[in-house]
Amino acid sequence: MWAFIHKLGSPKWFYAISARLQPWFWVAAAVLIVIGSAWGLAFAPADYQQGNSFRIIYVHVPAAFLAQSIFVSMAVAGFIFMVWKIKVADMAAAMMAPLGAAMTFVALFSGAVWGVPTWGTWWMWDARLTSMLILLFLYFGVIALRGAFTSRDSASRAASVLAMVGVINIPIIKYSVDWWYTLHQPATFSVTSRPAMPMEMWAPLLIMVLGFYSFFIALTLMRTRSEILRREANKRWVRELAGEVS
Amino acid sequence: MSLRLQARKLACERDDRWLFRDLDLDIHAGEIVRVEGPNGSGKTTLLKILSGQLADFQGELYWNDHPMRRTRQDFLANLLYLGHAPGVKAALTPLENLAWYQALAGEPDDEPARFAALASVGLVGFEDLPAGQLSAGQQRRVALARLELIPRPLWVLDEPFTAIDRDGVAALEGRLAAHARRGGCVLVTTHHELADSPALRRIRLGQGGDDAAL
Amino acid sequence: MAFDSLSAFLAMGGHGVYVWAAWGVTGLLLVGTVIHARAERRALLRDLRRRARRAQHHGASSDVATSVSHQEGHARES
Amino acid sequence: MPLFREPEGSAGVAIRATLKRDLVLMMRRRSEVLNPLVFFALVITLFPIGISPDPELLAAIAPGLLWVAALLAALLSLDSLFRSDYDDGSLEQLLLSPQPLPALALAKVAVHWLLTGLPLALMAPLLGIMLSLPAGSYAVLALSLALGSASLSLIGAIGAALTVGLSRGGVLLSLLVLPLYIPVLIFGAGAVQAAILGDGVSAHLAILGALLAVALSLAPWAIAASLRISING
Repeated sequence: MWAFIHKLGSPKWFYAISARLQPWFWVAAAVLIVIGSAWGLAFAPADYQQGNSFRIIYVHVPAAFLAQSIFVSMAVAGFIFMVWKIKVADMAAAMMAPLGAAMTFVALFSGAVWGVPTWGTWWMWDARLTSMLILLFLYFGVIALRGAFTSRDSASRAASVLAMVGVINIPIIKYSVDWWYTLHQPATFSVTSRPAMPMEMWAPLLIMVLGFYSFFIALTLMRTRSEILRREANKRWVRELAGEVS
Repeated sequence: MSLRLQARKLACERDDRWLFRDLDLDIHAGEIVRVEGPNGSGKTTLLKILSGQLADFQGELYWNDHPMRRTRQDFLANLLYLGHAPGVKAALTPLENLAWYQALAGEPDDEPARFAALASVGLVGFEDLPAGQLSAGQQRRVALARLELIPRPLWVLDEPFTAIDRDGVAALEGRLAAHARRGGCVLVTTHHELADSPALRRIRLGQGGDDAAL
Repeated sequence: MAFDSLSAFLAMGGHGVYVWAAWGVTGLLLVGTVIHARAERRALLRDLRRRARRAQHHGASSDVATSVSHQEGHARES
Repeated sequence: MPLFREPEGSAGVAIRATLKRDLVLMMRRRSEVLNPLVFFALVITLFPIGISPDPELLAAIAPGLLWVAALLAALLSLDSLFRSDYDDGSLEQLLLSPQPLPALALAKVAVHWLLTGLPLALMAPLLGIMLSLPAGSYAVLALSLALGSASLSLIGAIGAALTVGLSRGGVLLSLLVLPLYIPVLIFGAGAVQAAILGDGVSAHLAILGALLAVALSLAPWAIAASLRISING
């Protein structure tokens, strides 16, 4: 077990194994997203209340899921880096952050656009949107903190600590925002809390969620491989690799 | 109890450049070890690593033959570190500054000892002035008074002679030698040339500047 | 199929602007991140190749013996 | 002379000395204690000027205004929490003492709260009068601020510790810390709101207390780890 963890932590080994895994995740992401999109956009029945505007759910919910999961992944990677000094974990955390922020933005944007036909306004202080907005600021904080240090080791460790502090706070923030929302807007219709969805509606949603997760894994593998090359550019195996490629 | 600080295969990389590599050190009681090297050769970094402040390095540290990770508390209880910045609060008087250091070190509160320590660095009459009103050299002397006040076997001193006048330099040099004779040990960087003695050893850094991959 | 014609599909029952805006931005961001990741990887590999060529050039012009000892140094490191 | 030392269990002495030292330091730089209070009063003055002097409108937004302004005022003094110790080298001495660093950091945070959060809480009712805050909510305002600002000091100290080594840490500090302040703000302002409406406030105060308990049990370790990172440069 220990040997395995440390082997996984070796950038060279990770570089090799991720090269084999990566294509599968790209294929899975492409297939799932294409099927999910077609099903969600063209085949799923329209919602009896919202009509076709409800089809935004197929990008809004996967993006929102991913936005939260990426932050948790970042914190877990940071923890692994801090405890076992596995640098690949930190590289992955660094590469995830921009995608997480992008997904948070997608969730916010699609939520806001969805608001126009539903609430008749571009922005509503809806509990989910407000939590997403706060999450976006948390992402900005982690990215900015990492960029502010000159020493790479300090940057990595500071970003790890902040991600861990953030991940402890996310449930607290979510809970308090939900509470605040129910207090101020008791009976407003919430776009995503729908009790019973027929199978033709939730199946494409599930496929889209899986597709987004595959996309996240594939992209993170790819960018972590790039980051390995960047940070290990002076190592012998990377130089040899560069020689082979040329 | 003996006194031994060891480093094995110490290596430190900064900005894709090795400051030092494969550095083995063995520092014993009764020694004055002077770390030498040009500017930017990693003297301060080495002292920070050896005093347990920096974690970003490769290699192992041992304190009395135990890995540093496990004896850190014990190590810190035996260490007195003086960095580039004197660590003297400008708004506090020298006496108040020392009182905090005494408590921080776990020593009993002892005002006469603080007066005596300040007297030993030539600060009689300045005990109750805010340290901000003292000169740079005098502030440095307040920091040096800790050497007298807080009995610790291992001294790690980064440029302790900065801003000190000639008499002060001589007194400090004498203090270092006396500490080594008593069985303490001193790790020091300085541009000031220390007088040769059997206790004095030198570590030279900065032949490197090598490419990090080599 | 929930729509009768292509125009009905594009109109989305009058909500076309909103649906397509949300989907479009999402798609653009996904494609954009992939393009960025590919460009990043290509630039890095180009940079590495340049370094490798420079190192070869450097090694060829310098003393053979030192370059051999460098190689050994590498081997011990890894 | 026995030179070799066993670690001594005198953390209490060190904590007391650090408390005393920081209190003395702050009392000698009184302007640093007064600045957040003046800032608080100024911000509260701006709102009636910027919005409207209508007492009813002001009363409606007073709980949130007072809380937000107090939160920003507390944030203002956060950057200096470790900054001067970092600049003059006492921070590295603090880190090298054989005492538990989380406890020493907690002592510093306690002083920050005593001289920032607590005065702000005591001053808030005065400003409440200026905003025609309805009677019956003044005690809750002060109490919720006193309780909440302790959490703010603890959470903020993590950010201050992370940014103390950076030359331009101030703006970044607010970016890191403000999102984490939101739960405290929600329940703090909520408590005052509930008091105005005549609802029970004990639930709000209990949650503020719970937040403080969580912050107290986790933040000192995060602050200590962050200080160790910052001292590395």
